[in-house]
Order: sequence, then C-alpha cells, then structure tokens
Amino acid sequence: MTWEQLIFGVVFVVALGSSMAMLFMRNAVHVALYLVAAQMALALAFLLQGAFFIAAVQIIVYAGAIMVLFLFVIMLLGVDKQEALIEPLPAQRPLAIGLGVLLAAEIIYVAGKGLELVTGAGANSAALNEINQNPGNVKALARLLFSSYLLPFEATSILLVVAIVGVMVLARRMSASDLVRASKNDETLEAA
Amino acid sequence: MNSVGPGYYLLLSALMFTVGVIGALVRRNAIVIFMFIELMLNAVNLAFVTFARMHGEVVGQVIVFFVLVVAAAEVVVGLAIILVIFRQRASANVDDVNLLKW
Amino acid sequence: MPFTPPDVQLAAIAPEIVLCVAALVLLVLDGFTGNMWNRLHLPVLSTVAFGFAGWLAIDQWGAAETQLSGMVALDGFSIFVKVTLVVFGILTVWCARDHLTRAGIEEGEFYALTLFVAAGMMLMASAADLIVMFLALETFSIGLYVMVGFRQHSLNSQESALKYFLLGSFSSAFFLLGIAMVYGATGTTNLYGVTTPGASEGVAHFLATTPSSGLGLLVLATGFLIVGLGFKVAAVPFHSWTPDAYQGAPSPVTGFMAAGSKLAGFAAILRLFDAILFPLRGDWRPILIGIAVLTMIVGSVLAVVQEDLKRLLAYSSIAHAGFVLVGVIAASDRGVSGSLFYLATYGLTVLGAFAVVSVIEGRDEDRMRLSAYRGLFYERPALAGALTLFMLSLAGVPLTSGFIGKLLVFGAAIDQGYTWLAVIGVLASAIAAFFYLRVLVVMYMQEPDEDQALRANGGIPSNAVIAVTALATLGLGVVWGPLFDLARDATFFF
Amino acid sequence: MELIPGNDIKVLAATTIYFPLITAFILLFFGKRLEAGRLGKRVKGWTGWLATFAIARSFAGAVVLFFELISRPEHERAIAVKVFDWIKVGGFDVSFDLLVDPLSVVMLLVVTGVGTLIHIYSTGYMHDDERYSRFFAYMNLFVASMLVLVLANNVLLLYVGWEGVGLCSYLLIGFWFEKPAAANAAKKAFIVNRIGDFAFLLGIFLLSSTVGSLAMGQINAQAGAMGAATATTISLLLFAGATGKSAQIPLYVWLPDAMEGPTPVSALIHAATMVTAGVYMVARLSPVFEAGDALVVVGWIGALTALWGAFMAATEYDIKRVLAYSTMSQLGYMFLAHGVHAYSAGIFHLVTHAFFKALMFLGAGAVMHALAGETDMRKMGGLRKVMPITGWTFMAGWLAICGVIPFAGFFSKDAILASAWHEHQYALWSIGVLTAALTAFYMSRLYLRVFEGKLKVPEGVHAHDAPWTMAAALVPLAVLAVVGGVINLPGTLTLEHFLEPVVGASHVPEGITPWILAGAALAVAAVGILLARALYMTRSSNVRRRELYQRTRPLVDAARNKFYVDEFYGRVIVMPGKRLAQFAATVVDAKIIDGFLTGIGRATAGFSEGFRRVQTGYVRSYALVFLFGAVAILSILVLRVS
Amino acid sequence: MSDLPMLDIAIFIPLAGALLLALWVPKDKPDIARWAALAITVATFAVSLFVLFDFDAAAPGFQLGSEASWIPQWSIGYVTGIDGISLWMVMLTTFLMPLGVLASWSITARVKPYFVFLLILETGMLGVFCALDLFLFYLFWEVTLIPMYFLIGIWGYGRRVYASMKFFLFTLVGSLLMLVAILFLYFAATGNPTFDYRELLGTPLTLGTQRLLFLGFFASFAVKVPLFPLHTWLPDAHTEAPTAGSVMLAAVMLKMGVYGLIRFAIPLFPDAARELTPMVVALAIIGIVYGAAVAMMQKDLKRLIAYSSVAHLGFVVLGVFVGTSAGMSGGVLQMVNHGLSTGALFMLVGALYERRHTREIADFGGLARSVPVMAGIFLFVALSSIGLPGLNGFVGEFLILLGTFTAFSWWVIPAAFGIVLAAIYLLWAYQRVFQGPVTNEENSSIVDLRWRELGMLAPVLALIVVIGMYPKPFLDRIGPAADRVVIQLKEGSVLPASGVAEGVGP
Repeated sequence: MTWEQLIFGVVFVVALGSSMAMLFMRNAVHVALYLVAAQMALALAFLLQGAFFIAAVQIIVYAGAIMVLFLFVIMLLGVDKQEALIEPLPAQRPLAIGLGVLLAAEIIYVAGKGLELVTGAGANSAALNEINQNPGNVKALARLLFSSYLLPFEATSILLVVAIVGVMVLARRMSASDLVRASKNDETLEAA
Repeated sequence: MNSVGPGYYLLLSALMFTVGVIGALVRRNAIVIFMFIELMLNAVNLAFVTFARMHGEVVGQVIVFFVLVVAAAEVVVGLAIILVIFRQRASANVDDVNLLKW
Repeated sequence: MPFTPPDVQLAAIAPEIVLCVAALVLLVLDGFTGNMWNRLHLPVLSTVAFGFAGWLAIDQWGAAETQLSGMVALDGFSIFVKVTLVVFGILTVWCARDHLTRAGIEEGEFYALTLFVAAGMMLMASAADLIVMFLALETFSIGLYVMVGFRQHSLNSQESALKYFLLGSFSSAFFLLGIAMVYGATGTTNLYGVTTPGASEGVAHFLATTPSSGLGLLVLATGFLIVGLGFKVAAVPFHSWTPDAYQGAPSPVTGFMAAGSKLAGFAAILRLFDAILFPLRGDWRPILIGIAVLTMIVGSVLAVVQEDLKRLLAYSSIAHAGFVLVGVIAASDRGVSGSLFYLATYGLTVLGAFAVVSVIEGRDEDRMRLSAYRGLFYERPALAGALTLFMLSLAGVPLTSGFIGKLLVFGAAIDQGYTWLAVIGVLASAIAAFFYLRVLVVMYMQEPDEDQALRANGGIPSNAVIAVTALATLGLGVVWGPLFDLARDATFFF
Repeated sequence: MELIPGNDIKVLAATTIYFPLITAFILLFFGKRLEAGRLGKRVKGWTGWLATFAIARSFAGAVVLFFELISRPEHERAIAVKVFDWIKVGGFDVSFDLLVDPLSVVMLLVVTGVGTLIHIYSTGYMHDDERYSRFFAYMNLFVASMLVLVLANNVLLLYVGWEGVGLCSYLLIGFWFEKPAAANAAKKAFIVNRIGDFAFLLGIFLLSSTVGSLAMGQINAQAGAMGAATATTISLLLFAGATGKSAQIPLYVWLPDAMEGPTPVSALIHAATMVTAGVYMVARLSPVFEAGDALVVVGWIGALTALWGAFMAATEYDIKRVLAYSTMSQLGYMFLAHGVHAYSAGIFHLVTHAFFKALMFLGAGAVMHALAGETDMRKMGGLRKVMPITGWTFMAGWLAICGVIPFAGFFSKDAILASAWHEHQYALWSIGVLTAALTAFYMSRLYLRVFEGKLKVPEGVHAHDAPWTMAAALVPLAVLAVVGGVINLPGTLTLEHFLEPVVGASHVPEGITPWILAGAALAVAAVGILLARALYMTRSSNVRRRELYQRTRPLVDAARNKFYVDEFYGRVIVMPGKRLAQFAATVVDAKIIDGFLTGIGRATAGFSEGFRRVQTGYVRSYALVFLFGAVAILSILVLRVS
Repeated sequence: MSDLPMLDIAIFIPLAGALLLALWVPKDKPDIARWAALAITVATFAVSLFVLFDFDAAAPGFQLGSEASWIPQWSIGYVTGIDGISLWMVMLTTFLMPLGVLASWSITARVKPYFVFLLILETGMLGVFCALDLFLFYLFWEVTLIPMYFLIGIWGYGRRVYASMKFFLFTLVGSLLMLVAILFLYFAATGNPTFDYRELLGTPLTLGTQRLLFLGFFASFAVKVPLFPLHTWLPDAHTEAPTAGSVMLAAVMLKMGVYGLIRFAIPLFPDAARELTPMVVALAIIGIVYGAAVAMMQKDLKRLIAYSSVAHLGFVVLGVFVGTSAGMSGGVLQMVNHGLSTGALFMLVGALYERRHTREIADFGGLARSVPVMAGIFLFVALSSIGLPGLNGFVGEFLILLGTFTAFSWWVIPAAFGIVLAAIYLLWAYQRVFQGPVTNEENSSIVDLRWRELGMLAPVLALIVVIGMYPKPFLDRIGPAADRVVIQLKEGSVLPASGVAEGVGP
C-alpha cells in the first residue's frame, strides 16, 4: 500500500466524516469548523492529484478568507443560536435523505461506467505530471488563464464587481423613510 | 505514483455532493444551508480536478479556479441578504420566512 | 509550450463591454452627483449605453464565428438575443425610473445592476464555452438576487431575495456538476472546439466522433444541464421559486426577470440542445417533453385561483416557459426561430404588463391584488386598455403578438410530428385564458370602489413604456413578418 | 269553346284568393284605425261589410268560373294556371299554380257562398265585439287560405292552404283569448292538427320521392304505377293528416273544444268548410287512394267516427257541442262514402252538409244571442214561438240532417248508403244506417227540446228573434237545406256527372234496390225522430228517460264523458311527454350535460386550489421539489443509458 | 360600382367607425354615439347592397373579393371572396346590425364602448363570412369572440359574468383545436405550405388524418352552432346578453358555425365528412327533438328561445349534412330564416323586458289586451319559426326535411316531429304570455311597441313574408354554391392517389 493510498484513505475519512458531521452540528460555528476541516482534506486531495496551485488557493481563499467571512456573520447573528432538532416540515428528512442517496447512487453508477470509457484503466496522470514538471503547474495554469481563458478570467472580475455593488446596495443603512416603513413590518410579522 | 484510481476521488466527490444536498434540505439556519451549498461546490471542484488528472491536463484546475471566484461572490451576496433578513426578523431560520406562498 | 497571447477580438463581446463600462461610469457618476439633477441622467445614460451596445451588436449581423479562442460565438442567434435584451433593458430602465421614485428607493446602483445583469444575459447568449456560460449565468443571477431584494424595507422583497438566492445557488451547483461531467466525458467544456493550443476539440466534435455507446456520462451531464437551465427558465419542477420571487421583487425587476432571464436561459438551452447536443435528442427530447407538458399544465392550472396579479403573472410565466419549450422540442429551424420570436414578443408583453402593475401598485404592495383593479377601465381607460391588450396577448388571442408566438412554436411542433403536444399546449392555453379573462372581468365588469379613486398615476416614462409595449404587442401581432424574418435568420454558428 | 281565355281564368282564379287575402291584411293592420275613421263613425261596422264584400266578390268569381267550366266540353274542364314560381331547388320545383276543375269549383262555390252568408250573419252577430274588425280579418284570411287549399294544383300548395286554415281556426277559436278555455282550445286544435299535418308532410315527402313531382295531375297520372304498398303508405299518411283536419278518430278531440270560438266561426270553419278539407283532399287524390288498399281504412274510420260522434251527440246537453259531434259524425259519413269509392257522393254530402250544418250552427248562434250566450239545452224550450225565423229555419236544417225526404240530407245520405250497399260493404252500410237513426234521434232531441214544447228560458233574459242580418243568412241557407238535394237529382247536369272527370263515376245499385234502401233510410230516420219525441215530448217522457238511463247507464255516462278519450290521451301521451321533457330540462341538461361540461372547469379550479398548497412558502420544500425533479430526470436518463 | 372592392369596404366600414367612435366621440354624449353607430351600420348595409347587386349567381367559384399578400414568409394572404352561401350570410349580418343598434337604444350606461364593441363585432362577423385564407378566417373568428364577451359581460343581466366566461371558454377550446388542425393542414398542403383555402382544397390526406382534422374543425364549429351536447353555453349567453347581443349571437354568430362546416369542414375533408355523416346527422336530429323538449319546460322566455335555437340549428345542420341539394339549399336558407325569426323574437323579448324588467313567463299573461300589436307580431314571428307554410321558416324546413327524406328516408320522422314540438312550446309560451286573463296588474298598464321598435321589426317581418312567398331570388343564388358543396360531400375525395394508408399522417 503506497503512501498515496494511505493519504487518500485519510482524506476520504476526514472529508466525508467532517461533512457528515456538519449535518449533525446544532451550532453554526461547529458546522463552519467542520466545513473548514473538509476543505482542508480536499486541499490534500488536490495535492494528491497534482493540482498544487489549486490546493494552495483552496486553503488560502476558501478555508481562509471565505470561511472567516462565514464566521464573522455567524458571530454577528449570535453564536449561541442552537438549531432545534425537530423537523417542522413533514417527510422532509426522509425524502431528502432518500433522494440524496438515490442521486449519489446514480452519479456514481454512471460516472463509474463513464470512467473506463474515458480512460481505460483510469488516469493518464503521466501527462499531467509531465506538465507539472515543465513548465510547472502554476505556469501552465497561468498560460491557460491568460490565453484561452482570458475572457472567463475577465468575466470573473465583472462578477466580483457585481457582487460588491450588490453588497453595497444590500448592506446600505436604511434611510429614515425606509426605517419608518420597515417598522410597519413588525406588525406583519406578528400577524404571520 | 497513481495507485489510487480517479474513481475513488469521484466517489468521494459524489458522496460529498450528496451530503451537501441533504444538508441544504434538512437544516434550517440560512447560513448553515448556505455552507452546505458551498460544500456541494467543493465536491464539484474535486470532480474537476480529478477529471483534469484523468485527461492529463490542467484545464480542469483552471475551472476550479473560476469556481472559487464564483463561490466567493455568491458568499458575499448571500451573507448580505441573510444579514438584511436578520435585521428585520432577528432570526436566520428559513422556515420563518414564508409570507409568500400558494 | 511557449506562451501565445490570444489575439484580441472584441467584436463578439463589444456590447457586454459597453454595458459594463457604462455601469461603472454610472456608479462613479452616481457617487458624485448624489441627488443632484432629478436623476434623469442615470436612465438617460443607461439608455445611451444600451443603444450603443445594440448598435454594436447589430453592426455584427451576419457574422458567424467564434472568438476569443472559442469562448464566445458571434452569430445571428446571439445578436438577435442581444438586441432583444437591449430593448428589454431600455424598457426596464424607464419603467423603473418612475417606480423607484414612487417606491422611494432612488438608488443609482439599480441602473448599474441592470446594465451588469443585461451584460451577463448577453454573455449567456453568446457563450460558446460552458465555463463562460456558467460565469455569465452567475453574473446575472447574482445581479438579480440583489435587484429582487432591492426594496430592503419590504419583507416580501427580502424574502423573495433569500428564496431566489438559496435556490439559485443550489441549482447552479447542479449546473456546475453537469459541466464537470461534460468535462469528464469529453475532456473539454468548449462547445464548438478551438484551434488555439491548450484547448481540445469541442463537445460537438466529440459527439460527432464518439460512438453512441460512449456517451453515458455525457447523457447524465445533459440531465444536470437541463436541471440548471430549467431552473432559470422556471420550468416545472424547478419553478417553485418563481411565484415568490416574482411577487416580492419590485415590479420592473419582475418584468426584467420574466423577460430577460427567460430569454437568456432559453438562449442557452436552444444553443445547447438544439445545436450542440442535437445528436443526443433521442435522450433529452422525452425529458423536455415531459417537462414541457408539466410546465404548461401546472403553470396554467395553478394560476387559475391566484388573487395577486403579480403572482398570477408569475404562474403564467411558468406556463409560457412550457410553450417555448414546445418550440425547443421541435428542434428545427422553425422551432428555434419560433422560440426566439415567442421569447421576444412575450418579453415585450410581460414588461408592459408589469409596468402597468408598477403604476397601479403605487407605494404599497396590497395594491397588487386583483381587487385593486376593480372597474379600472372606467377610471383609466388607456391603462386598462393596455393591460387588456397584454392579457389577450398572453392568452394568445389573434391580432396580438402572443398569438403569433404560439402559432409559430405549435406550428414547429406539428411540423415535426408532435401534433399531440400542440393539442396539449392549446388546451393548457385554454385553461390559461380563464385567468387572463378574470383580470378583464375585474377591470370591466366590476364597479370601482370609492377608495380606488385615488389611484397612483404613472409618470411619463412608465406611461411611455406601457404605450410602446402595447403598440409592439399589437403591431407584432399584425405585421410580424419582419421580426419573423430576423428570428429565422438568427441562425447558430455552424 | 271557351268564354274566357286562359289568362283571364288565371286572373279570375287568383283574384278569388287575393280579394279576401288583401282585405284580411288591410283589416289586420288598419282595422282599428278604419273603425275610428270618419266613415267608421258614420257606418258602424263597415269594415265587416268590406270583408263581406270581398267574399262576395270571390263568390262571384266562383260563379263565373263555374259557368266557364260548364260551357266547356267535359275533357277541357281542367284548367291549370301558374301564378308564380315558388320553391325551385335542383330537381325539386314547386310553383304557385292553381287548378280550376269541377271539383275545385264546387268547393269554391260552397266556401265562398256559405262564407258570404256567414259573413253577413257575423256583421250582426259580432256587432258589439271590441275586436270586430279583427274578427273579419281572420275570417277573410281563413277564406283566402281555404281557397288556396281547394284551388291548389300541387300537394305542397294544398298543404299551404291546409296549414293556413289551421292557423285561422287557431286564431278564431282563441278569438276571445281572455277565456283560458278558449286559449286552451285554440292551442289544442292547432297542435292536434299539427300532429296530423306531420303525417301529411311525410306523405308529401314520399309522394315527391316516388312521383318526382307534387303536381296533382302527375301524381294522379302516375298513381297506378307507384305500386300498391307505396300507394297505401302514402294514402294512409295523407289520410292521417285528414283525420286531424276533419276531426276523425283518433284526432277528433279538438273539435268539441273548438266550440269555444264565436258561433259563426263554428259554422264556417268547423262545420261547412275547413273540416271538410280532408274529404276534399281524399277526393282530389282519389287515384292514389284507389291505387292502394287504404280506402278500407278510410271507410272504416269514417264509419266508426260517424257512430262514435253520434253517440256523444246523443248524450250532450250543450247545443254547440251537439252540433260539433254531429259534424264529426257527418264527416265520418263522407269518409265512409270515399271508403266505398263514392267520391261524388261524399262531395255531395259535403255540400248539403255545409248547407244545413252551417244553418243549424247559425241558428244555435241566434239562440245563444237571444239567451245571452246560454248553451245548455236543458234551460231552453219552445223558443220557436218567440223567435220564429230561427225556429223555422232550424227546423229545415233538422229535417235535412235527419234525412227526411225531400230535404237535402236525404239525397246525399241515401247516395252514400246506396254506394256502400253496391260495394257489398254491408257492415259499413249497417253502421251507416244505425248512425242515421242516432242522428235523427239526437237532432230531434236537440230541436224538440229547444224549439218545441212550452217556452223555457233562463230567468232574466228576454228572448227575441235575431236581427235582420242574421236572418238574411239563415233564410237562404234554410232554402238550400230544403232544396239542396236537387243538384244531384237525375237530370241535365247532376253533381256527380259534373265531378266525374275528376273523381270518376260513382255507381249505385240498379233496379229496385235503391228504392228499398231509401225506404230503409227513411224508416230509421223516422224511428229516431219518434224515439226522441217519445223521450222528450210526451207526458211520460221523464219516466221513460229515467228507465232508459237505468238500462244504458254505463254507455250513457261514458258518452257524456266523451268516452274518456281526452283523459286517455292526457294520461298516455301528454303527461309522460311532459315528464320526459321536464326530466330532459332539469336533469339531463342542467345536471348531466352542463354539469359535466362546467364540471371540467370546476374540477380545474378545485385542482388548482388544492395544488397551490404545494407552494408551501418554505424554501426547503421548494428545494425538495427541485431535488425530486432532478433525481427523476437523472433516473430516466440512467435507465436509458444502461 | 363593381370597380371598387365593395365587399372589403363593407367589412371594414364598421371597424373604421368603431375607431372613429372610440377616439372622437366624447364620453358624455351618448346620443351622438347612438346615431353614429346607426349611421355606420346603415352605411355598411348600403354598401353590402352593392355587393348583392354585383353578385352573379351563375359565376363559378368566389367573386367580388380581393387578394393581397400579407405575411409572405408564411404565405398568409388577405384573401376575401363570396359565393352564394356567404353572400346571404353577409347580407343577413349587415341587415340585422342596424336593427341591433336600434334595439340597443335603451342602453344608457357606458353607451360609447357598447357601440364600439358592437361595430367591431360586425367587422369580425363579416370577415368570417368572407375570408378565404384560413389564417385570416381564424383571425376574424376569434375577433368576434372578444366584443361579444364584453357585450355580455358588461351590459348583460343577472349572471352576466358567468355567462360571458362560459361563452368565451367553450368557444375558445373549440377554436384552439381548430387552430391545431389548421396548422396541420398548413404543413400537409401539397407544394409549399399555405393557408389559402382555394389551394388547400383537394390536399390529399389519409382517411385517418382527415378524420382527426375534421374533428378538429368540427369541435370548433359544433360548439358555435351549437350542436347537442355542446350547447349548454348558449342558454346562459343568450339569456344574460343584452338584446342586441342575443340578436347577433342567435342571428349571425351561430351561423358562423354552420358556415364553417359548409365552407371548410366538408370541402377540405370530404371523405371524413362522408364517413362521419351518420354521427353528425344523428346529433342534429337529437338536437332538434331534445332542444324542443327542453325549450318546452323553460320558465324564462329568453332561455326558451335559446333552446329553440338549438332545435332550429339542428335542422340546419341536418340539411347541410344529408348531402342533397335540397337539404343544403334549405339549410342555408334556413340559416337566414332562423336569423330573422329568432332575431325578431329576441327583439320582442327585449322590448318586453324593458317594460316589465322580467323574463319569467309566469310574470306575464293576458298581455294581448294591453299590447295587441306586440302580441300580433310575436305570434307572427313565432309562426314563422314554427314553420307555417307561406312564411320563411316553412320553405327552409321543408327543403331540409325533403332532402333528409331522400337521403335517409325514415330518419326524417323524428326530425319532422320536431316541428310539432316547435308548435307546442312556442304556442304554449304565447298562450302563457299573451293570452288568458290579466293576472298581474302591472301587465295591464304597459305600453305597446313604439315607433322605433316597430321600425326595427317591420323590415324583418317583411322579409319573413317575402322569403316565405317568393324565395326564388334567394334559392337561385344559393343553389349553385350549395350544389358545389353537395358534390364535394358526395363525390369529392382527397385521399392520396397512392393506396389509402390508414392512421394519422406525418
């Protein structure tokens, strides 16, 4: 049993385990932490598959920035919120789980079939390693990004701008008139 | 050194995606739901990377890069929306949010 | 493998660029001017931008190539969609112009977002690579999430935003998984294939070369793509968000969503299924047929008992998605052109309808209930007349554009031998006619209440929008030849 | 040689119709205004005279035509004139053309002649009625359509007149529409006739499809060729129509009720003319009837109706109803005549009957006029003393119908019985004789009770004789009733000889037989009269009546209740029909059909109302639906793939 | 005169008038609207008279129409033209419309829109009868729907909304199915797809296809006629509609259904028509008897007349489908007759309603005393619709029954019995309304017909007599056209030359 298999075993257990754990954590903070764990594990999986740069980004951007943002918000909304375990919607849980399992089964089945069709015994990671040796993972990525994938790359910038503008709009402090009208909402909520 | 076939990675990705789906359905805290959606995206990322390795190219990794950006953008906006809701209702429970129905 | 910088061809994305630049300019400008001159410069500027973008698009009419290393297709199809979107955009802007004032949410960002969203939709239409498609989709979705939630103070608006957002990102995860599978199956996300180094043959080529036995993964991917795009066009069973989002959003935004995101979504669907995945039609046709039937029936039936006009229109938009799907299923030139025609005319009509709604609803939301329209004809004949026209068009009564749209899509279906589908379609539209008529009943056959007397009065812009859309609805119902020609010539790349 | 060229004959024939018709419309539209007009103020009721004049004019025309005909050689006595095209579609072509031949002329004379007299009578009788001019409008309309009927040269045109007279009888029976009874009677008359006409129409269809034309000439010419079965069917269908119009079993029920109308109407329409349309029609199409076996039916129906009517007449107390039943019975006689191929005899009886029955109706009218509308003969008696003219004239009619020699009725009735005997239809003959006896009885009963014996009038009325206008009508009719028989006396021109070219010769037994038969007829008549006298005029008559009643109680009671025929029809046809219609209206239409069709809509609404709940408003259940859809799609695809 | 396209002018005068009315006449001047509407409709009638005179009965095919390309991409053209059948439909429409306007004089609320809708309706109806392009035809067909919907819904009585909805939806479902059939035909057309009726004639179709398409058209027309059992929208619509609405509905719009059958359903799919004739004939006969039976039991005068329409239209359809020239001509003539009689009846009932504000038969009685003229006219019209010889109704019904007899022999019996039933329900109604003693005091004081009402009834009565006594001019013009259709129904086969493949086509 090679190192890779060993590491993959760990990755598999941690990733899946922690994501399962997310299901059962009643406190949002714990959920977030387990998500971080899962993402760490994924980063490891990326490494194993020769996606060095992405692995780094995964840890820095995702587990770092994004999750921190999550935690901020959670804190803002109050850490001590415990989510009740009772499910108000009838049959939501069983159906969700049932359908989910079915979904997984289908994906795995077809993906499994598709796999040997795509590449016989599996990956020709040789080619990938080739690229990773020369010009090297980052370089290769960069070249693609700035040649073929230039447009998407630029598009992302627009995407981010839109997001920023959106947040500006949403997070704007309400104007006086807004507050007046918003106060009326409370009765509505009482009623509801 | 590739004694672990892509199939296993895909298996993992599929399972995580499913967990994400289920979580998004069974949890009630908006933020938590949202985190599960992030989990789904992560699972897809794993799939991309795996496929990239299968095809012996880095295109898949490039895509993952884009997905990360998208995820970031979504998170920002999403959290903002949740915040707005919370301001009004002092609750992030999505089940409370059902004035609009039928 | 040396680095070869891509030759920069901006023709394909010129309109998008223009819109984005305009949006940025507008943001800055808004920051400076604040509430100076009565906020006319924003819509004017956006209109100019739209106009310029439209002109740039039209300028390319007749081209048929992929650009930017195969990321975007520059073809009649995308140009038709873009120009249509330009029109929608302009109408939305001017309709919003009044609405924002009435609703007291004067924000420059609104126009910026409109422009961005429009740009995203355009990109969606011309995307020749699934990644680009995904990014475009996300761009305009995120934009729309925000616009839906634009009326911060309104619970409904917030709620709509949240629901739309959660489900939207949920569905885009599925869409993304679909893309991943396509990538896995074909080794590329590019539709047409490119020549530049580092990118492989396109999906189309793969389909052409691979034996059908080797397509399992791709077929499954098709399923996920249907799910993701079906959500955008509000096809049953991915429609649930529609009524709530439509109801809560500011009326102009609702109109824009109904018109624009449907068009963008269907543009993607048409390109993907009727052009690229055409060889797989044996696999996706049955599914789309099922979805179409469900969509037409559920949309029509559920609308029957709605009391809130916006919600009613939301359900009706679901039904209309079904009708367009009939054209998609036909998967022929007639089908594509028919769908395009349908989407364009439907967009105009529905924008007009929501413009009327936004005028009537004034400041508060309870004015969106049908009861607020009692005897409207006897107080605002013109307004009621316009709404009547829209309703009849949506119901598919002759001499309105809606009828022609149905004629074209059903005709395409019959042409392809799907007569029974057309029959289901017309039966559904018969059911639909019922609730459109209900609106007329309220406006004409009930006496206005006293308190209705002080109805908000639409400003010049929204009235203009209503007038334009009404004229378009009527005109395209009578002389629809030209638009039909355009739709017919709006062919795909290859 | 002809006195008048064909074209003038056309004009003449047409004008006989036009005059009454136009007058009718003038009076219909402007009657009230004319009454109110200057002339109206000076001469009260001049509109009536206008109408009378129109009829008289037609009578004159008829007379001219008559002489025109006899001036011609026999084989040229059928003149067809075409007035204008009517219905012309593809092969089917029916035009408005008239036939002037002996038969039609005879009818013409009767209709216009009797019509004129009755009009004169009416000017007096209806004098004080508020709808005076309307009355005459209807009367003229009636005469016009009757003339169309008799002059028609094709069956369809005949049908026009046929329904036209039906309409007029409807209008005139319901003339006093304020009386529900009158309104009902009118409706009943029209509908019962419609039922007959329905059959008649079918007959027409069969005719036109077999003959290919509806022209009288062609039909009669091809009658032999059409085959017995078809001919029988046609004849029976047409005859069914006749039973309606001429009040024969089973469709006679409308006639008694029809007495709700003004008496002149009863006289003209329900005695003299309209009801005889059936008789005329059978005679007109005699070749068709001859071609099949329908005549047996005709004869027997006629005979039975004769007897049936006589029975009911014998027990009825209402003068007019007695006369109505008698009319029915006499009509039966005529059909009996046709049944034994004695068409001319039938027509002959038609003519004489027109005279005396009209006379008696008018007499009855005069009586009612005198007794303030009283019609119950039990409240009357000895009226001849106070109203001699009426009395004497009525007596003439009475004797005529009883068949007392030498009154008109004797000859015609005798001719019929003789023909029956000659045809060896002894059953029919004996029924005829029996009927004759009954006829004599009930008529005497009527006459004696009303006019003889000691004076009896309802209290408070001062009985007086009729005004001169009425008398002016009664007297001539009385004369005709007395001497009417001569027209068929063997001599220069007998009626039957005159009619021969149309209906063929009628045969009577040779040798002594006719005299014996005549004697028999006279004998039974005498028996009837004496019986009546015994039962009503002698001191002990009351006792006898009671005894007789005891013995024949069930029969008499049944007869008094019209043998419950109306009830029977009501129970068996009308009620179930109504129930069925009610069911159709309230259950089938409202519940089942409409329920189903609108049910679809309601179901949709309910479906919608139910299914909107799926839109719970919980974003998570939306997601669930979403997921469900996704999984469903994927499953399908997976199944396709593997 | 014939150098001008009189027909098209006639079609569009009302529309132009409607626009004029809508834009120029002020809301608060109802009288102007009334007189304008009257003038416009009269003008239309005048123009249509030119059409009548220019019409040449001998000429084969369609005439007096015009032809213009409209949407060449779909080879849709503006093609109009009339033959002996549509001629009388057009005349009927233009003739009755002014009377309808007169009947609407008593409309006091929202006068202007009322007449606007009425005028649009006229254009729609005329278009239906003149269009020779299926697209154009469908267009006009639907266009008639909207104004009638509003007329019933806004100016109707009682359950007007329900009635109008029912009317609209019933008709819509039918016509949408027809639309599918039309489209199918469009693509099935030999050569390049076309909507042109004259080119579509003789399009070869398998019997199965024909059957389906025929049913598609039939669905639409049968609802409109209305044929049992699709008639239940009619009583409601008739009853709740304002007088003019009922008149137009009964007199013209129902004819649109029959006209459609004659013009399109039969000639385009003769084999299917021939095959399904027994079914249609059976339905028609059921309609005759059933309609009469139900009419008998109605308590509402208008409902009664409505059901009588069901019966009468049964006659018409019967005549059309028995496939004899007598039946066909009779059917067409009967359309005119029914238009006149029933139109007049509705006018009379409307007049009654204006006076007593009720249509319940039970509320009347003995009216002949207080309103003799009205009573007389009512009786007269009733007799014409009973089919009294000498009046118009008889000619039509006789020809129809004659045709039925020659083609279907004894099937005629139930149909002919219909005329007995007709006599029963109409005379009974007449008796209950006009005869007998005056039970309700209000009835003794109501005023008789006014000059306006006499003016609008007089022409109808005149025509009733004219057609009854001298139908020649009508039948002469109808004949050739009718015979053409009969031939199509009997001989015309459009089965593909190469062996008849069963089942649905492409």
